Amino acid sequence: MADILRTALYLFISVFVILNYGLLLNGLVRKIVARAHGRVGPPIWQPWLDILKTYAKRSAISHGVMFFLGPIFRLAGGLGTYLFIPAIYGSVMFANLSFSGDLLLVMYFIFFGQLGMALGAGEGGHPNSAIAVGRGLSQMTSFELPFALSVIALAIQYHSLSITEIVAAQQGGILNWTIFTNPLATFAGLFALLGMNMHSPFDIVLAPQEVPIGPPTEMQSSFLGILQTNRAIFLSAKLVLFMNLYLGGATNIFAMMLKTFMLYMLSVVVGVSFPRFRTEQSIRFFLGVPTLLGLAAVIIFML
Amino acid sequence: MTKETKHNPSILENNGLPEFERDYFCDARPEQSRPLAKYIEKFLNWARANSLWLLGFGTGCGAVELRPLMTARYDMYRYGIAPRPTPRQSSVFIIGGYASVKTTKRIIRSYEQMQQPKFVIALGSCPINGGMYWDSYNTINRIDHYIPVDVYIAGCMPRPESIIAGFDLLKKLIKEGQAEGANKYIENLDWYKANQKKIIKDWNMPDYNW
Amino acid sequence: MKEIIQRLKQQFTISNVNQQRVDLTFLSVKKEQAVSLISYLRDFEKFSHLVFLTAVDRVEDIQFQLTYMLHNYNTHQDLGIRVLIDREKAEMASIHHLWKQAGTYQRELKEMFGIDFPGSPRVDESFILEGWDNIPPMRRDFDTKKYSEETYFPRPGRESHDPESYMKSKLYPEGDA
Amino acid sequence: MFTPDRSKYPEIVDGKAVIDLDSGKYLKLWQGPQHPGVTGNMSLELIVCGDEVVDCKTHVGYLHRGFEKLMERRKFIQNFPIVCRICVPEPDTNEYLYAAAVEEVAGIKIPEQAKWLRTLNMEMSRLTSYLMWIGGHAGAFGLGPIGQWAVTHRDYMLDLFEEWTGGRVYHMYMIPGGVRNILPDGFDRRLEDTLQKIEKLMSEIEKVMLNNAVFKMRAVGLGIITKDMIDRYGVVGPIARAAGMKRDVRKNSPYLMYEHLDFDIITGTKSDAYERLLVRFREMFQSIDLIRQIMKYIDNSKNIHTKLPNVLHWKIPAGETYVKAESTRGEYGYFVVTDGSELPRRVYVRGPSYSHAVALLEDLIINVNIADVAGLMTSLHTYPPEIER
Repeated sequence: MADILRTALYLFISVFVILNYGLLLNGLVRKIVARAHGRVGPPIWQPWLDILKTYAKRSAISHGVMFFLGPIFRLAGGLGTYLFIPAIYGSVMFANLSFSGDLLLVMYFIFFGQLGMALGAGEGGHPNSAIAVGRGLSQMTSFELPFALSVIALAIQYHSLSITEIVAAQQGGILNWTIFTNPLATFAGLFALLGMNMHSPFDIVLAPQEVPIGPPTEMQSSFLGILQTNRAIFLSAKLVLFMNLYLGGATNIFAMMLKTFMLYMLSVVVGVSFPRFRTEQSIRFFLGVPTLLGLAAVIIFML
Repeated sequence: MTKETKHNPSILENNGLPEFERDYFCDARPEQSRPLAKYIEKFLNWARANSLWLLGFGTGCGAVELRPLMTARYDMYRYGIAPRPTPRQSSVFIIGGYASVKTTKRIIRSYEQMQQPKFVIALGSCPINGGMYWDSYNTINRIDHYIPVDVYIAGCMPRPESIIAGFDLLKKLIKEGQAEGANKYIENLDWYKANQKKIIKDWNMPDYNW
Repeated sequence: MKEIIQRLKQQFTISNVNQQRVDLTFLSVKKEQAVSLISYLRDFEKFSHLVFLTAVDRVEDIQFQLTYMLHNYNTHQDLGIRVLIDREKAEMASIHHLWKQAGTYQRELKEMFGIDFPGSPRVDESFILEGWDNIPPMRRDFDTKKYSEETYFPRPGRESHDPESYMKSKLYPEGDA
Repeated sequence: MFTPDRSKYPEIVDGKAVIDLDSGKYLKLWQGPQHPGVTGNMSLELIVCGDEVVDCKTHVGYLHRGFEKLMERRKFIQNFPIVCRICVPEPDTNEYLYAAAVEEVAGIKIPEQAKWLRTLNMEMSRLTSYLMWIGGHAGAFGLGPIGQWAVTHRDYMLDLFEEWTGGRVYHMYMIPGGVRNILPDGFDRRLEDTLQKIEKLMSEIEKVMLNNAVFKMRAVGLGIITKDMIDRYGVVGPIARAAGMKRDVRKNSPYLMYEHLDFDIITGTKSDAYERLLVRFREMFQSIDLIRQIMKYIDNSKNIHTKLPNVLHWKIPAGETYVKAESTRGEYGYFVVTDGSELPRRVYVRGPSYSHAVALLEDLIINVNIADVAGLMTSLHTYPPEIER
């Protein structure tokens, strides 16, 4: 019993930290993007205010049961992704619920939230959300391919499907990181990360000039608040996962912050400097070089 | 869009809608929302005042000064103001200058779709008294007869600095708890509706857009 | 330009030729001949660009004056063709088959002046106004100030003065301005 | 002759496509008026099949103020402050054309120096308007930073306008009979500084936008306007020039002082969205060059205004005229009819967007991906207030 309580407490702390870290990352990035625009940008605590404000709305309109469930599925997806990733290697508190086959479960959870959101957004009835959901799902399917190939290559390389073991195998010096031992798989994975983070040129789901912010068009008040919460958790969860897989994990919280921040900056820098792809261009992109890189990585380690 | 479960004795008639469409829309009257306990409400008002999302709807020529406001020269993001493309999520509606009848219809629809609390800033002299187009057959003279307005910013065009000053005033009003335009609208719904229906001749939308 | 007018005079009855500028000429033509004149100008005289089509309400003659402005890109000449039509039964042959954008102009004229162009695409759909139930607003007998005051709740306190007498009384109380 | 490829339709009856919305194959999508991807306040009623647009109707009129009616009940001089409100990003074209039309009917000659100042004003406003446009165009393809940079630099130009004319957005500078004031001291130096800033910005835009592979993937081949469409749809301005037509009012029928300036008509060949951007981009450089040329002729000691009769009861003899000028979107014109009274009989404003945004856009948009609708619209540089006025 005490074990369970302790685990629950640890999980709670872990989620709380990662939520705030996600929001901080968000605020930081807004500031950095603003500098690229030549602006000062919003204060760094703006994401907290935004989230508080959306929860504090006095009215909320629902369009049906699925509309309720959409954001909840999304949050479940985000939480699920995070809870099965060991955030900090060797830390009991941030080990979360990691177990031997967690990599597969995490990959499933990355998908899960999107699907839930698709149902919720569809119930909203706004045609733009429907279009954006279609775009999102097709793009996701396409970046899932290089990502899956990259993960398969990693699984072959490390003979494991446990994130903890993959991180453990990368310890002992910078040259043990996957980015140096298996650069092909790493680059395939990083391309997929660009797609997952949905910054330009892969921001076809939220594309404000095309389908004004897409799936959450009808979401308001606490529905949007849940989505914002999820965005912070899911973002950091993805970054932590990629850090674990490719950058050797982290042994303390500062290393984690540094590495995830660098990973996120990759998306941000690419996002600031490129316009948006069309849907089919994006799909074609993922099925091109990144997939070939992934395939090559798998084949090399098969041999 | 499904029906709300709440039932109110006075039901909106929705008689502008064709028969088969009435089912799609909620016909309950909107209700005023109550502020929470004093200190909680104060805290939330502080959050609301510092995170103003404005609806990206350039209704008139005032929208041209929102562009400099959003960009590096004046940078409204510094003050927690950000544009939002959908009325569902935004909390500030900027009436950008004159509103023609056709636009007024969209303004009303968008305004009603915004969630409470919601605030309105009217830019320029045209929404105040018609401004330059006071004798035009197609622009309304006073926007406060159709939707409640919290802050007016006079001028043609108001400079970005004065828009920022207007936002400051709005923030002050919100923090003091005086920006209750949404409740005022619901309280005087019949008066507003009568005014709106007087100018919008082909009323083919529900009486209140949930 | 003179030669073109000469050639036109052989085929059409044109009147009131007025050369406003070196590159701008106006002429009047009968309603029945207008469309064939415009087609001729477009196809044989290289007036290939329809600049605009608009109407002037000549309410005192109970007539509308339509003006078709054509432009020749080779000689850079503008040619305005005035057509007078009856105001009571305002109707004119459409030229949407010559230029695509003519349909838009005709839609606007139908709405703002009440001039009908049978056969023009979407001519009966409202173009600018929505749910307008008064007389077409651009007609001279429509009083926009009166309409605005009756409809749009003018804010009390606005005074309007005749600028001449007001300035005289304010600025030059004794002298003559 | 161009006819859009409507082969995706089930059937076409009398030139109109029969679209059964209940079949579930098509979706009706309203783009605007409250939509960030629409220029100004207008809306497109799109019918989409999958990701492609199969039919489109443009709806305008959200900004209709009835200018033409209002002008009929204002005196000639009273009209002068309202004409500039017709087009917000580029009000000076309206001011000039109204003043020029009134001057022509009234038979007033304006001093040469006033003409130079007007020319300077027109070129500066062209540059200002293009800066705003290039920001919007980049934004439509999701390239945010360009919008931020360009609009900021537009603001530097607005500062100059404010210093010169007293107005930031609406300058109300060119009154009938001349212009209102001379250039302030040191204006030429500050103008040159700003022009250099803008030139630097342009070289950055060239790197980030024009040479950007993803941008090229989107814009090349988008919305091709063939040569035979140009006359049929009444296409003017940079769009026509991008199709290789030498059509520029400044050169073809010179007004103001353009015949004394040295410039060429910039044309393109491919006539797609990218080519149109390129043409406008080169015209921005041309505009900077023209401003520098004009500054050589400015002499603040000369007379800038003709003496007018008392404008409050200024009766202008009966007549009619059409004057035109090249705006950033093409030929802009004013058709003024007077009847000998103190009020104009009819003022008609011919905005270039009129034909671009309705007839041309409705046909050009067929078979375009929904993602490209915003980019196509901005590439036509439509501006709604001059459509509905």
